[in-house]
Amino acid sequence: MSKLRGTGFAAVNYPTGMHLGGDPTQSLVHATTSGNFVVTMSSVDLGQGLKTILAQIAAETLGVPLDTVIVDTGDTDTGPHCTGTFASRTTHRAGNAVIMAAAEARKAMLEVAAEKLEVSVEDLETDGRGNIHVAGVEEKAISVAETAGAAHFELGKTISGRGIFLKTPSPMDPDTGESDPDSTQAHACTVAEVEVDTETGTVDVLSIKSAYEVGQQVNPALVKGQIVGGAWMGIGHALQETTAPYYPSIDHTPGDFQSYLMPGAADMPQVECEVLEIPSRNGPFGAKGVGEMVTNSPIPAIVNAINNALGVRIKQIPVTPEVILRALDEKATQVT
Amino acid sequence: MAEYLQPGSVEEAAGMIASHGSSLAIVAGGTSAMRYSAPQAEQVMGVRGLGMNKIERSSGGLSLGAGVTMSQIRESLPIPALQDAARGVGGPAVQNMATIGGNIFARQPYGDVAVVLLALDATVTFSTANGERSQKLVEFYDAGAQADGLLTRIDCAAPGGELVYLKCGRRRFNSPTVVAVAACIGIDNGKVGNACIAFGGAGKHPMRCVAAEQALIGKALGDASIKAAAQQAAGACSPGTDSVATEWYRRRMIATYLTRALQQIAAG
Amino acid sequence: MAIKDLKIVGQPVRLRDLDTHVTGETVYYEDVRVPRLLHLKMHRSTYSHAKILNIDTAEAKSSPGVVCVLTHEDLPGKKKFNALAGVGVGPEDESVLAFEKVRWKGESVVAVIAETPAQAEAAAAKVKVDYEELPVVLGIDEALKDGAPVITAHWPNNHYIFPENHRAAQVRFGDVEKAFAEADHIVEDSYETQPIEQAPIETNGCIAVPVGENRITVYSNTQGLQFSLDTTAGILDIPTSKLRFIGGTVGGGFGGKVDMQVEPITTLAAMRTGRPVKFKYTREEEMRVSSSRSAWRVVIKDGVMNDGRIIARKITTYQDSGAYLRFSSYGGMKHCGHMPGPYTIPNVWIDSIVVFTNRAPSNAMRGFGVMAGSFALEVQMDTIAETIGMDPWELRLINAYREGDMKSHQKEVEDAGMVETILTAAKLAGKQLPEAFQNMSSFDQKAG
Amino acid sequence: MASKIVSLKVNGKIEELVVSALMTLQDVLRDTLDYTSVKEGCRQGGCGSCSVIVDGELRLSCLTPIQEVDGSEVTTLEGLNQSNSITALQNQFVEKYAAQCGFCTPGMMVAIKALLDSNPNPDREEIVEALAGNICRCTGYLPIIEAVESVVAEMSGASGE
Repeated sequence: MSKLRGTGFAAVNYPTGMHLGGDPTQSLVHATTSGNFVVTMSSVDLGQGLKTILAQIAAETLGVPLDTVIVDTGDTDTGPHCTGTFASRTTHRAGNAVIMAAAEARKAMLEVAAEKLEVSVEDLETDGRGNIHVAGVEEKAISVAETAGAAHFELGKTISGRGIFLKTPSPMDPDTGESDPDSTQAHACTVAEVEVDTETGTVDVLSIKSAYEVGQQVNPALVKGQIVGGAWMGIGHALQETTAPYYPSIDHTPGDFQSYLMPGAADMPQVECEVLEIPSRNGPFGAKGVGEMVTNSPIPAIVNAINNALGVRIKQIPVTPEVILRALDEKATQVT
Repeated sequence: MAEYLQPGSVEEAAGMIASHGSSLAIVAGGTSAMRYSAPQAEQVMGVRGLGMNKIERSSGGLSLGAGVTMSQIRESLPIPALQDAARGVGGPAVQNMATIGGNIFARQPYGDVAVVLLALDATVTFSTANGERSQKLVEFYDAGAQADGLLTRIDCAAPGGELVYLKCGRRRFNSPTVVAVAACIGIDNGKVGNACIAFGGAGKHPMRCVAAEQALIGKALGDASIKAAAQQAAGACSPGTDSVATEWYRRRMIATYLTRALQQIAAG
Repeated sequence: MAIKDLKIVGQPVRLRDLDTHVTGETVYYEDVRVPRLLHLKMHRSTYSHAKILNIDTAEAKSSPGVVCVLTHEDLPGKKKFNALAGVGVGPEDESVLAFEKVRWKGESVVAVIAETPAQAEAAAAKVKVDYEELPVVLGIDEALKDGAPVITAHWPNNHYIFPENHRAAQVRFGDVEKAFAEADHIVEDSYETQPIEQAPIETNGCIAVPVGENRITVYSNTQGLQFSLDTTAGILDIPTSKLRFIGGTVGGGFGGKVDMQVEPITTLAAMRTGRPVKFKYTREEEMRVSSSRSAWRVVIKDGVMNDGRIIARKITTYQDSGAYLRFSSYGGMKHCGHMPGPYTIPNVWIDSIVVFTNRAPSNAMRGFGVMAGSFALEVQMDTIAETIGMDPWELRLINAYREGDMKSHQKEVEDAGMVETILTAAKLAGKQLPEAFQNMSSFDQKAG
Repeated sequence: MASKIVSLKVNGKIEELVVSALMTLQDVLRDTLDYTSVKEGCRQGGCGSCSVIVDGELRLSCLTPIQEVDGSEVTTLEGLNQSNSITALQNQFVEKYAAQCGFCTPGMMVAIKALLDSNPNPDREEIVEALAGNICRCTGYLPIIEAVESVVAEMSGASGE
């Protein structure tokens, strides 16, 4: 039994936002009578945690506690437009829309508080714990709840805000391709270590180590979740996944999870990652999109590691055991 | 829409099989039948209630009810090759459901446990409308795996030598089978006295490979005989192509995995 | 607004839906309970390419439990669509329900709506379609051959036609041929990826519920609610005010839930029957019928100097779109915007070609237009390093784009971070780099 | 066509149903009894999202004919919620971000519960083998494995004291 080890790496960039722009997302924010804030959207959470990060962005902008922010999304009768959850766009687009809406609502809130406290708006700040006070004079304060109640029942004012983010469309020049296609770029570099059984062509991914540069992380735990999940999907793409094992033939197209192969829990190596934060100019608090890139860097890293281990040059995915054996066979014929 | 039949006894089940013929699907664990045969069948017969899940040991041999599950094999049978084969079938839930009887009828490349049973030269017993009928599992497959009754029992003698099972899959657990090999080798005076070699994923059914066995019998189990057996096996098998592996790769793995199994036996 | 210190952004706060995920109480579209629910199943093409001679639904209509049967003749609005028509992509080439021709095995032909899923399935199997088989085109090479059978009249040469009658989405930057002549090395290779399934554990589906005032509420697991609403209204030619889409909590997407396949026909079924209708892809449909990531072939020719500088990169990319366009031209353009990767190369030539074949249509998936490009580029980078005998880390650091560099689509690099990311990964992996490389940054002057 | 009355105990409650055709335990749990934690990801036995416990044993409800559980005791995730028997596991899932879209999570919880019932102190190898029938497309499994390891550590720590 002969096993060979190899290491490979890959460096990739990834655009944030729908290609060529023209993909708006809107947000509405309003205070309830008791000082909660409802962020109304129609953006879709695919599990990546959109509702969570929008609540964080709203709470941060409003200066109120996170648990007083309710994200109400997923209804086209009530939620304003969102182009959709794809193209690593939603944190960026929806996040910016929420900042704009929440900033407007904050301004309205502070105006009410200023009126109640009989001070100037410019002197007010929030403590993030549900209070508004005069800068440097914490006793001169009013709670957010009281402010919202007063706005509703005494002053007849709304505490609300509207937000939208649009990257205006930038069509490609048909001849040169000149365009402004994206909002920012995130970066990744993944190092993979593999062990290849040269008799069976089986590949074990021993480790995945990555650096990710994603701008300001809104929620590091969710970023890490994407990185680990993306590494797993990258391993699957590199070694197993295909709907057309004998492309371009359409025979043997898998129709179930037994024949559509993906790695199992037991096939997952440890995933180490370090995250860099180089803020983007236009992202919400400097955030960039991360959800798609995470699959892209592990794939070439693994293929490069296989090529490194075997001294072959495989140029296709998935790298099935058969692909490996045929590459080794070819190498053997070239040598003799 | 299917009618669901639940016979109260093995005899009643055999009668149902006789009267309904091929319009009847038999469901034991359900992991295969509920997908492939039951949805299209006019009648579905559930045999889980027949209690065919006993494991009996006698004079080194085994008698396994057809309803014995993969989990039972893993937990109750101290034969590592059978345990390994059962362990390779699906995940834990599937192993709690899938039966040894179902495994014998499983579509290729499934049927890992049947490969070990072939290497143990097992006998299968059917309850038919005309009473019990037994035959060697190898003969059952050679005759096209046609059942004329309800498979009730699988009997096998103690292994006639060292028994090894290896599976080539595409991931560590719950993998579809590329090929599976079971080899049972008895050494007599330094030479292979008896050899029983079986493959899964190597043809239409799990199969015995006489050509590989012949290449070993009477020879010392060493590099030369192992190489000859592997070559014979690769030539004698007729594997298919599916989404998991091609015929080319399977043929190669038949040789590789038989070599590994025999080397393991030779190493003791 | 001036933010001095972030308090909540940047914190690993709890994922909001997790509390109900772990108790099983999260409500996905099909956990919504509605009374008198009907079920839709699709009769699908059994041929990859065939002329439809006749569609006979008589037996299906009289099957037990069947309430309604829909063919292309029942479509009140468009017979063909493309979900990006609203943003100017066209022509609309995909049949909502097949008529005249089927162009892939699995194409929707007749929708059957019945009281139970099993009844709908049984009846759908009884639809009889007479076909005249046509030659099947599979694979990029076969499709682009002279005289290849034409799949759709819109595309006489089986490739998408980009604005100004271009065969490809293209980038022309500098002069690659001149640079190749000056280069010390030419490194040329071709890379291929097979189609990949998004495989969310929850398959595509929706429930359309009539709610009075001629409105329909659609509970959907789409990745874009308004997107699906607008597409549905457009196909059915009904005012958008008549539709309400509810969703937002989805059992995985990965790009696999932007097909707009289930909502229009289910909405039509609810309108016709006046009852709630559910259409959920089986796992087999999800795997074989729903869009996959397309197959890609990326051909790269690089001109490289002895010192590692890549001075020219010529890329020709083919994307197997399958039988219909869907979002493939978008993916092809996105590919142009991404290539030549995170590197500054003064001469770049890109042709990104969308090819039509008789495969199931492909569409978006995580990293659409980019994944195959990144794969090809990064394996190519290792080949370059080997060819010129340079450390692959150093090769990438030399060429990595710096802030302010000009990209091939003539936009300056902003928010650069490739150099820092590579250096961090090198450290993580224990890779020793010469000091000059360790000190590189995205704010360097680019080497050379 | 002969119909039959099937009686089973689901999450401690006796349910009587008239069944005739090839109906699965999953159909009954999800559609008749509204136990919507029982997810349907494939109906092929391939994803594990419909996992339930039948008479103490982990099973796939999508491949189980309803007639075969006549007289059985069935536990879904709703039942485990009621009995507070997996609170520690649920807390660790939240702590470790062990779900994203959450669709596979109910089946995953039930499968892990079955593992811990039969083996309260599994090592990593036993954990990953026990997860072999449950597919997660989002997380890459590592956070799930970590959550189970943490529960095991908690449990063994508690009993060790």
